[in-house]
Amino acid sequence: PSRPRLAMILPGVIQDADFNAVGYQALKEVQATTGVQTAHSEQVAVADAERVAREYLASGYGIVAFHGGQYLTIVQKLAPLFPDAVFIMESSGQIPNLPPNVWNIGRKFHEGFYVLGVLAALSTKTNRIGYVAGIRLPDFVASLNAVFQAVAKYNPRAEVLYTFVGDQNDPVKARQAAESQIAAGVDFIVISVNLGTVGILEAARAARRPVLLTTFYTDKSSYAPQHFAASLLSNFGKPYVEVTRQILAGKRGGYYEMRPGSGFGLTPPRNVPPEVARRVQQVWRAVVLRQERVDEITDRVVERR
Amino acid sequence: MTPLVRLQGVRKRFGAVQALDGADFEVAAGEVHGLLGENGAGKTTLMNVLSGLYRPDAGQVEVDGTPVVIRGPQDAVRLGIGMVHQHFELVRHFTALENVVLGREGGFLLDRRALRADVESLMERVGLSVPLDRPVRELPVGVQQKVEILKALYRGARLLVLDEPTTLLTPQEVDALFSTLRSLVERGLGVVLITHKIQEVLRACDRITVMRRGRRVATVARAQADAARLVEWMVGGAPPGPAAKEPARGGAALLDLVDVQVVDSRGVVQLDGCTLQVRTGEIVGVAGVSGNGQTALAGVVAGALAPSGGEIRIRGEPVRSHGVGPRIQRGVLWIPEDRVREGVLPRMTVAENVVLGRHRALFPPLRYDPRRVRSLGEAAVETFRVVCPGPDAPAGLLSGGNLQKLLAARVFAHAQAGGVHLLVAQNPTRGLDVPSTEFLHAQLVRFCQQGGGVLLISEDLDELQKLSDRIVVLYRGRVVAEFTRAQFDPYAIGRAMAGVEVAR
Amino acid sequence: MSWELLLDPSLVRLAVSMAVPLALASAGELLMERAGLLNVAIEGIVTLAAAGAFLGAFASGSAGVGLVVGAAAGAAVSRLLAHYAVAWRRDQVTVGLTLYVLCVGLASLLYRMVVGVRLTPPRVETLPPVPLPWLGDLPLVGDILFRQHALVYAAAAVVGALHGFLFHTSLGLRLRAAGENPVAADTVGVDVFGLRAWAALAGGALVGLAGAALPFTLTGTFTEGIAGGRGWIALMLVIFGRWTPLGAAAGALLFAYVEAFQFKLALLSKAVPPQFLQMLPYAFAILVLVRAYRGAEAPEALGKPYDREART
Amino acid sequence: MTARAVARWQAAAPYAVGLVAALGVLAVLVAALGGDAPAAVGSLVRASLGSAAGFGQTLNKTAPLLFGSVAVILGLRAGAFNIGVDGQIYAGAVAATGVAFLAAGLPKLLAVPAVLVAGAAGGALLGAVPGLLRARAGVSEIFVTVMLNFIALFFVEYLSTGPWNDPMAGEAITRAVPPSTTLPLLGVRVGAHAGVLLALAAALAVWWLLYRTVFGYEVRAVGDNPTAARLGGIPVGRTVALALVASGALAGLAGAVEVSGFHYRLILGLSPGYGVMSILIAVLSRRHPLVAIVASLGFAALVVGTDSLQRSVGLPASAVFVVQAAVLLVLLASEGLRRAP
Ligand SMILES: Nc1ncnc2c1ncn2[C@@H]1O[C@H](COP(=O)(O)OP(=O)(O)OP(=O)(O)O)[C@@H](O)[C@H]1O
Ligand SMILES: Nc1ncnc2c1ncn2[C@@H]1O[C@H](COP(=O)(O)OP(=O)(O)OP(=O)(O)O)[C@@H](O)[C@H]1O
Ligand SMILES: [Mg+2]
Ligand SMILES: [Mg+2]
Repeated sequence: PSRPRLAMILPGVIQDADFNAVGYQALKEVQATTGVQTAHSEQVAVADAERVAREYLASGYGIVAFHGGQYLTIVQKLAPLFPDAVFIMESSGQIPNLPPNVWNIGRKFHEGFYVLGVLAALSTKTNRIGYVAGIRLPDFVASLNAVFQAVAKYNPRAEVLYTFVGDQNDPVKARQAAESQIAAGVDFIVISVNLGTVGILEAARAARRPVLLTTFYTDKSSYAPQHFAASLLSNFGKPYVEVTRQILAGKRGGYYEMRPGSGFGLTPPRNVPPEVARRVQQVWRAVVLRQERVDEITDRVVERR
Repeated sequence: MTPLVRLQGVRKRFGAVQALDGADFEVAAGEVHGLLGENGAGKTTLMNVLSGLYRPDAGQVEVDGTPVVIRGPQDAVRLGIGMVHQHFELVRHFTALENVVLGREGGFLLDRRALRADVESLMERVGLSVPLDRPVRELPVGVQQKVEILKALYRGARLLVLDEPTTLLTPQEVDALFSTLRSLVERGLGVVLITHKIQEVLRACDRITVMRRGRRVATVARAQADAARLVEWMVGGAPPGPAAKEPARGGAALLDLVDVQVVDSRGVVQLDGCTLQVRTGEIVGVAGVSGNGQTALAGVVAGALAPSGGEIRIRGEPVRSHGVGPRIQRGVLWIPEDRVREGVLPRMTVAENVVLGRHRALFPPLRYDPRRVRSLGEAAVETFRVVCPGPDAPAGLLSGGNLQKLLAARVFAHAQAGGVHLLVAQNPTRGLDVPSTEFLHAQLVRFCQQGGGVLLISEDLDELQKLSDRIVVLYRGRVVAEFTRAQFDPYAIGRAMAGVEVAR
Repeated sequence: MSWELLLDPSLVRLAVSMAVPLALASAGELLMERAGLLNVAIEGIVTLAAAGAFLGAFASGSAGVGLVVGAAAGAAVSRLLAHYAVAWRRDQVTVGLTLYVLCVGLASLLYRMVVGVRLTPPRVETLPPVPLPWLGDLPLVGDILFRQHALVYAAAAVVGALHGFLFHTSLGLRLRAAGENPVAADTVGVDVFGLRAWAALAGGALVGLAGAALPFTLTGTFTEGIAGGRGWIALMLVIFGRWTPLGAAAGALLFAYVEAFQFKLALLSKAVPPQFLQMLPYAFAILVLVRAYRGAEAPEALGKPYDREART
Repeated sequence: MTARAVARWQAAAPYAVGLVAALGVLAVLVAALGGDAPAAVGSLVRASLGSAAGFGQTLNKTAPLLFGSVAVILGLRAGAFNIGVDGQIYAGAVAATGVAFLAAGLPKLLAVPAVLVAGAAGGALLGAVPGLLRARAGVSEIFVTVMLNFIALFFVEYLSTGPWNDPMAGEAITRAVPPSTTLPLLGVRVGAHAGVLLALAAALAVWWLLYRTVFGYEVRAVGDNPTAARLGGIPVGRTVALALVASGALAGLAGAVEVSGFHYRLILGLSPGYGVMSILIAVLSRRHPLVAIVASLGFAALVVGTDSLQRSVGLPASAVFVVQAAVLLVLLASEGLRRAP
């Protein structure tokens, strides 16, 4: 038969220069490298995703990809109903008992955040590190715990102050949280909000003492070159291309893990002493090779000193 | 002489109702022109066309002999037409002063002190006085009526239209108003006066136009007019004779107020130790200048207000629980004073309005029956000759007098069904035409004959004297005088109303 | 919890700046509501104006142009609302919510059309602080109030001027009359329709300015959902302030303060799940209102289409 | 045909004209944005009504909208503006999910009603707060319901990321509810669940309540003129409060139905603006619960249909919003133009 077409469903708009933009990039990459024809629907609420997916299936798309973990139920529901189609979905890790026609991409953010934590631990002068998150998602709890783990190991005197602002994309709330942290003495903030990031960048600019930041998903250094330390990049293209290839080769289900070295990258650290940058790159490689182990604790915050 | 304003062949239709059916009307400078007609005849509609509120379907308007097109009230104001609305159009959250000066404040900044001085001197000149700094919503409707009149006078229009301005004024205030109107027309203004009180028309007007069913029936000079002819023109036949009330024969006590005190939400004492009694078969009239506690008296008897002191007994039993609902259950009904704000459910049908208050007694909770409501409404509309397209029409569309009839129909339909003992009626005939007034009076009398009692609160001394077995006078929240039928004397009552000490 | 924490000057300083979009938007909404127009498109207008302001500044390189574009966008949308509501007597809530959807879509669409899909989006410079001569040097207060960006001073001026306009000028009296009882105003020759249209233009411009304040004072860029419910909050602040500009502005400060304070608190009280702290400003607002409320004072004709010939 | 029926058809006429005009506007917009206009119109109709699966999804979308709009209508009839439908949907969803977890052992015949009742109770509870505050302290229900929306959302975030979180999903969603607590499907391939039937029943029940019970009469009276209603012996505060409680219960049912019929979990984002859409539908329906049935279906079809334009002609999501709003604006304008002086 002819090559299947691939449709991607994204939770936000693709011009967000963030999570959705990298998803869209992955889609373009799939098209460019595998020749599979693609389409996408953006800003699809969970409540609408099933409908949109069914529309794609009805109009002949053989592969439907969901960019985000919130679509789990829908995949579980639709996969048995459409056994001829293949579904791709994302989650924190390998989901047990998925139907055979589902590809599961597990994202291990926390391993990357561990390295950002090391960078923070080695760079802070006030020994106060901030962590600004949005919704208290398990991924971000795990990432926070990884930062604690890193700080406990690389700079036990440093303290981590963290805030969950309740919204991944509200720059105003993120800024308020960051300002409170800066006022409390923080000089390095690990960011795990999405669009909220711009608010934190403004907080750093407005601060009276230098504040360094890390971001994730995309490289945001151009926003605030002097405040920018590093970014944990997500290249969803890698897993998506790989999974698509496997599907084309006839493997209709499976698990792909995104982690440092496979889908997550680190921009070279900036605005930090060269020895710090070198040390951080070392740790990155160690994490990639699983020589340095990062705990995955998703259900509670474990503060280590 | 060209008339100041001439309306010709004006037609206006609202849905199924032909409110104006080729109406003609004219008013000259230098005259007070009375406009008469049954409730729903189209008087207000015609004047609304003149003041730019309604666009006519057909017809011409001439001012000073030249045809004009009035596209909106602003045009009318520019042409010098001012209007006192039947249902006052006041901004309830504004003070009386702000209402009076609205639209003619002069200057960019609001100079309240200067404006206040202006209005005070106006009040002095025309003999109407209102508290200027209180929000209008806190004023009794009688006072609101005065604000509305002051508002129109303040504007200094060339033509002043007054739509039933006197329904809530005391005789003295009516006199003052009429002499003001007289001095205005002597200065060359024109005045249109709408009223249902034939005596007022005969007293104050130079010419009189009678309307019926949206058309002019006749225009006559005062010299050629007499009461009987005017009424005949209005109704198109002979009106029913007045109702006669036989004196009550001292029945059992229905209502006792002992030393009742009411303090309103602002802490102002409204009733200050009020004591009175109503017995079965009796109509007790309450006279008083608007604002002396009439509203509080009605409210406390009907359950809308809780007394802060004293005792209320209904048929000998002291009442403990207040609220209108419990009071209705004990057989106390109320015709409130402000029909638009307190009486009508404007978007519900006429029939649904008729059953209000009785609905709980009529239907089990889960068995509301719209067909039954409709037939009750139909009967009430028929009995009270409420002019409306039918029982299914939204009540808010009715003319002022017909709204008033609707409120009366509501309580009397309820009374007919039984279990009603006491009626609190506040200005129940306000704005009713002559036949309707007579009909309502007859209903009141019949209610008493069947063993009910009435507390009749009215601004109209004639009405009080005609119907009451006793009249009590309310002054500053207390009963300061009481008159039995034999002692009725307008001057004595008037003195008591003014607070001049009278022996009880 | 210590007083020092509650009265942390940096917290207050931030709250003042955060209150600016809320105060401006509620002032604009209030002006419209006083004239009888309920503008429930406000959240959308804030979003559209933020996009417009950002794109204007991005394209021209000038913050001033951006501010003008933001205000103009707000004025235009509100004027459209007024046209539906006044000339066509459509239900204001229906039209408002529809315009809300339109604005949110349009904001995003314009951004996509101008900026496109990029991984590193552009940004504009945020407004610098402008210390006021000698006031800015006052101890404590100077730093909190008088070393802020220009929009803080502008918002304060707007609130004061609006108060004066509404309650101490003839036009203000007429405008309020149009919102309370349009028949009463109309019949004495007040141009109800015209006043409502003007109130929509001016009020809409203020709401637009509030939207523009977001990129220019807080984020430096436009992001999806930048309004983050602040339009709705501004709508609530009008009720909170009982339809007075000073009351609404006080509410804006209070709300911004509690919101900022909550993040401070979050750093200290780790035992409480963060979501419960995030509820604080909203719960607090209800509590304050319950204590302070004595009867609604909404303009009586608010939200009602005015039809001269309708009797109900 | 009776005069009333004629009047009704005449009232419907501008909508028909508007609909045609709206399709025209749509075509123009799509063409302006570089799309294929005829394809767009075709896709719009097919996606929403033209296929069984499409129609099934339209029905699924109709369910929460109909619940929500009759909830708003009930409040409006009592003179209270319930802006809290979103919050109440979430409250209902929370209660339904909680009870579903507890009801794991029960047979479906008991478990499903228990879940629905819980949803209604959850919504009612959230509706009771503005109800009581308005009745007792005269506090604006608009204000309170909006604030409660925010609060409810944070509470759902707490549950879905905290105690009830499904750790594998990595998102703010809870574990799945037991299969014994879920609503039956109307057709497996179609994918419509029984929720739309419940919503239909709710709309009919609201109609019955408003027009065939004494309470309904009192609600309408209070909404029309509270002062006159009070002087007619109606306990105004209590009536408004009860109406808001019932309104909350209806919205809560929407939440329960979304959980047990559609998501099988509590999800942050369960209500993508259903509150706003419900208000829109309620007002467009002129506050009539039976009209709301048609309007909800029409609105769902509009959303579903225009949304398909992303897929069929590649419009960005934002353009879809613009198209939706434009369609409504044209509808409103066509109605407005007819009645303009
Ligand atoms: N989202 C992104 N935004 C910007 N640049 C990116 C993004 N994703 C990837 N890159 C660029 O591509 C490079 C490779 O990314 P990728 O995630 O594939 O790295 P990796 O998997 O760690 O590398 P490898 O597997 O080749 O060792 C990154 O170092 C970065 O420069
Ligand atoms: N805006 C309107 N909408 C619908 N019907 C109306 C409207 N205005 C007046 N009517 C109808 O037109 C008729 C004439 O009403 P109008 O108010 O002019 O009577 P009126 O002579 O002033 O009576 P009244 O003495 O009772 O005040 C009535 O049947 C009334 O119901
Ligand atoms: Mg993960
Ligand atoms: Mg009249």
